[in-house]
Amino acid sequence: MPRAPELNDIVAKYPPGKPRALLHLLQDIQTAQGYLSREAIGAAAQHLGVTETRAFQIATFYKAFHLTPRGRQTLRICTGTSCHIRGAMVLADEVRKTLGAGPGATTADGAFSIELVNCVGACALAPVLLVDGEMLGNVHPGTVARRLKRAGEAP
Amino acid sequence: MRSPTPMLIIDWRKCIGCRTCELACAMAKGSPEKLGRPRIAIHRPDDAPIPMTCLQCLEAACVKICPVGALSRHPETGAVVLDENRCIHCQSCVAACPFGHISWAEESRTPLKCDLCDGQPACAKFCPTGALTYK
Amino acid sequence: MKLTSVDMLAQRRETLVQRTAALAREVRVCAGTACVAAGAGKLSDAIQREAAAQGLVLAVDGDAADVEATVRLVNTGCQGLCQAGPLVRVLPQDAFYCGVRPKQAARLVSEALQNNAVIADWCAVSPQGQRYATRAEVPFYRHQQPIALEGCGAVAPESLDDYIAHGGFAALVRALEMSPEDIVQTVEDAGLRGRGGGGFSTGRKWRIAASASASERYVICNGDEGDPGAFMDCAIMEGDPFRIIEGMTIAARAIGAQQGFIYVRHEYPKAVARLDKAIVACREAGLLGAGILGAGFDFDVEIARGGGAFVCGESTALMRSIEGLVGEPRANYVRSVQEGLYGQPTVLNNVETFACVPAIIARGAAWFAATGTPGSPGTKAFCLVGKVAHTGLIEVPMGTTLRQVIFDIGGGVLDGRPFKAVQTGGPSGGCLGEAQLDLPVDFDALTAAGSMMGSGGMIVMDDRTCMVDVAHYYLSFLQSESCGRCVPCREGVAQFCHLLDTMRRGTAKPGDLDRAIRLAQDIAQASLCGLGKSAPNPFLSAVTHFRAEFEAHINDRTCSAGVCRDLTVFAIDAQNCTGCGLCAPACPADAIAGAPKQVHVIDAQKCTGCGACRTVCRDDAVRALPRNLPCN
Amino acid sequence: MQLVIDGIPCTAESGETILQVARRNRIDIPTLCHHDALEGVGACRLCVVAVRAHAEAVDAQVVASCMYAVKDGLQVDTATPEVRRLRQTVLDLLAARCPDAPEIQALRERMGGDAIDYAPAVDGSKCIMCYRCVRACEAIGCNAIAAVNRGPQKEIAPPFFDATQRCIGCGTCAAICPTGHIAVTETPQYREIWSQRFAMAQCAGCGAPFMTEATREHLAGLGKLKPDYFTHCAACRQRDAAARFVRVGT
Repeated sequence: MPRAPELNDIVAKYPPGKPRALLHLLQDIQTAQGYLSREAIGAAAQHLGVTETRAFQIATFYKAFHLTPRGRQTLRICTGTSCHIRGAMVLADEVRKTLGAGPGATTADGAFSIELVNCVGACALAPVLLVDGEMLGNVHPGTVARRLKRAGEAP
Repeated sequence: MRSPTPMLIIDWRKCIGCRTCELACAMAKGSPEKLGRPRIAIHRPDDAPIPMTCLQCLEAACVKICPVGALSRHPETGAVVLDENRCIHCQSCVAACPFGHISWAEESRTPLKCDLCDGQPACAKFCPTGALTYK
Repeated sequence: MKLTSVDMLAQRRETLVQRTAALAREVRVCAGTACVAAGAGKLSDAIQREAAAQGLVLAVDGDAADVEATVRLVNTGCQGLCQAGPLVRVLPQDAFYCGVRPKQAARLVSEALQNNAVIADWCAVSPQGQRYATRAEVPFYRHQQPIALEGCGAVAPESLDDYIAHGGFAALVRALEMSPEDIVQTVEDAGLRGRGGGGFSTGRKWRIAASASASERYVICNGDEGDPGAFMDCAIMEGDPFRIIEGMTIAARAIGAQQGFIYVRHEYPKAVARLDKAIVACREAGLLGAGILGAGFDFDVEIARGGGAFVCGESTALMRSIEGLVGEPRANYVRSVQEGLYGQPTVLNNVETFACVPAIIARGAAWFAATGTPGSPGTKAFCLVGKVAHTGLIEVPMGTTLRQVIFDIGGGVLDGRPFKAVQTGGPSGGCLGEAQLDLPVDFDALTAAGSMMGSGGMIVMDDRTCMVDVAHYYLSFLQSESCGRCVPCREGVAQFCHLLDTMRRGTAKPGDLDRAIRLAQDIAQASLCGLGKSAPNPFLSAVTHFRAEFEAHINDRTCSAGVCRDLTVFAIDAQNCTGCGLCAPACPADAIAGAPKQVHVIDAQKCTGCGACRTVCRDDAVRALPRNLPCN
Repeated sequence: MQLVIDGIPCTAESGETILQVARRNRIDIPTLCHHDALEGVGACRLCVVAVRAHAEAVDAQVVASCMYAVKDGLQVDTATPEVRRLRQTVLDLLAARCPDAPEIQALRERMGGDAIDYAPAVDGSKCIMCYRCVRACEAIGCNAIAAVNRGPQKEIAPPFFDATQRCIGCGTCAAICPTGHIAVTETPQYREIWSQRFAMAQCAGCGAPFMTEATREHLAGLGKLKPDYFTHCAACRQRDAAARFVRVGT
């Protein structure tokens, strides 16, 4: 299992017994592993000297964290106000139709995890989709499939 | 060291096992309609009756263990009393008393202990033989 | 190189300015979020390749050291007109080009950079066909006045040298010469009000923190820009990070703090990276850490990353989050400026507020107060977005009217549709209608009108925006962002959302509007924190200005904007339809039939009312009709 | 310092809350999340009152009396029409969330106001999110449960919604819950709480179960007590003590 040493490496970057670092450490773990496993939350809590109860509470309070494994790519549908009034929810429907999975779900083939996110700060390009951080602006329902296909092919 | 406040003194040799103290306590801790649960009990080890109730220990284990400071010593009576509004019902005090003097009332989820009836203990008042005195 | 004295900083600046002056031209490629999405990164690479191919030596970003270089290329932060990216600005001519593609790099290099020419056919054009030879002429920029955004779009965000060359840290030098009391007084005299929402006097806040007795004090920069539809702070953090550090350091000097935190939301990874680099660079240069610029003054800054919780923009929740706790607010009966982070006096201002500070210290209180209105001096940055022709990041003097912002700068409503409303202040603010268009942007004027300044989102809405839907949108946002601690916000907002949803679905009952208004008032009164207290604002303001629309949803079960799906079916206007065929593939319900060049038809039975067809139609041929729900 | 609550002049110490002062003066303010022993959270908002800075002040502010520290000269009204309405709304909202919690329905009837029936929760639990259990668990030193998730999805749970070593099965959370939301199953052999099963310690004297094994270990671990306290139930300990008493006395 390559995961275990990796987890230890991330945890070891933080000085032990410093509870303030919990949010940062969990973010680093998620960046490396894509989600927070029970084992990872436990390791983070133990290292920083906080209870598992609090670590789990933090992991469920902040939306940045995922507690289940993610798809290979993350498709984010921005639901900022600008995107909303320019049709973000229509896009969400179109994504569901195209990929067979809607917000909060991962496609059956594990290619995409789909999420709705609060404003990503690209309001001028609304509505916006993000595929693994690559921003697709001014997406209209007719082109969702094509643009997702192209983004999916990107290395 | 002599306590500055009166104490409930048990002279078990004078106890005849009539259980008046239990009834008096139940009445004092209950209402006219319903008896309360007594904080005193007559035990009969070796057949001799002996009234058992809280000794109001100076170094009380119950006070020490209470996580929220709900048990404290009454400044006037010297009794260890429970602030029911502060009690979180954890039963630590029930566990802590080495003499088993705190019992647990499941129905009200509260620990039961003698509070010396605010300085007028009913048990002593009604004890017919002087086995229980308050002085 | 460590700058151990004020003189060393001055010498450094002198050297840098001389080197920059030796360069003939500067080309600024916008590397803001929107421009990058539009291909600005590829454009910048292409310019560098082309320059190399054409034998032009470029100095890139902060790297001004190459003495051979004659032209400088800067990948800047957001330049503002996001919708038209990638944006390119060439100095000293101040030529301004929109939508420049990588394949145009060769011409840019050969004509604009080698030959000093303005490429006329790339210049922005007015609707009347007039070419704007310089950026200053472009209406979008003409009415603006940048203070907080001064460096954003101008400096190289990752170069401390470039920031210094642009006059960076001159304000800090001034501040080191001043007494802390003088700094506080200057900020107070400038009349700077917090740009994050409430508009509390920054100087007064600093004064309270400075006068509170404590061993430690903190300075926090709130970069948790949670308002959906706002990205001003993001732009500043990405585009001019050193300015924030300078502003915070001045605040620290004023109140006697040794430690600062910048709280940045996790949706802004680039801002985190930029700030991180900037902090490291400042430490290395002796501009952060022990003995800043050789003066007996220590201050350091740490980044705290948010975890995706809007409520963490609330000051007490933000502080808990920095402490590594769940970001739940506490009742605000104790002021966090007195008992804030770790129970110590804490000054918390947002990004834009700190970005104004260096300018105020460098140029004086009177200079700042001369702009804007008496009650709200200075300028305000806004994100002008939504259904507006020119979307982007702007900064205008306080007192500019909404009409000027939307029509003069924004170029009016998108596609020439009728203006309906403008939303300011995000989920805590409100919607204003046509009648409020001449309202000046000013903290007090907006509050009096039932909205608020907020952090600066400005969302323009046209006749195809439904106010019930917008109110529901904000309330459902707040529902999912409520921390869940207190009953009125957790349960009340959810019920409120449900009531608005029934209006959208045509199942609301008469009297529901009054119920919703009462609930709104109760939530505002009884909630624990500012988030809950302001949660009903978007609804209450919408009801004030668009009551008839709510009533139409409840009583007639119609949505005139054609947004509420359960109340709407779409039909094609045969007069306008050109049979272009765009709508049919866009329909998620496969409800549209029609041959090419023939009038298309929507099957009303299949139509889900989503409006995708109307969104894509270029000929204004799709009409929203009431669905005529059966009586319930 | 002096303040006035419902026209009654009251004396208070700095740092006291309005609620403390009011209750000491026998002025009733209803509460749900408040508990005298636990740190205030201001969650239920049932205890709201209207305050004015001084007798002449016109503007009243609504505050949670359980959190608001008294100030000299403060004028408090605990039952203005507005305050009553806000309390009614709080109870209406909780009643919709917890249709099966009789305590809430009873309180709501007691208020006797103009009640509104909001849409009932689909999967209504009896939990009103008062955090009493969480705070009590913290006071005991276990920290086995916390509020997880956020917003309307917030609920009280042990980490990972699963069995945890931190829980000792003491049952305090269930005992302190005002609505009886936390389910406890008791048998002579075990106690089940938060879907976790705990073996009961049997009294060495009478054989009756008297606390969970884990609670026994926890209390011993606190180091405040001798381990041999924990072999017998309270009744048996008292009986044994009586026997010792007799022997010492004779």
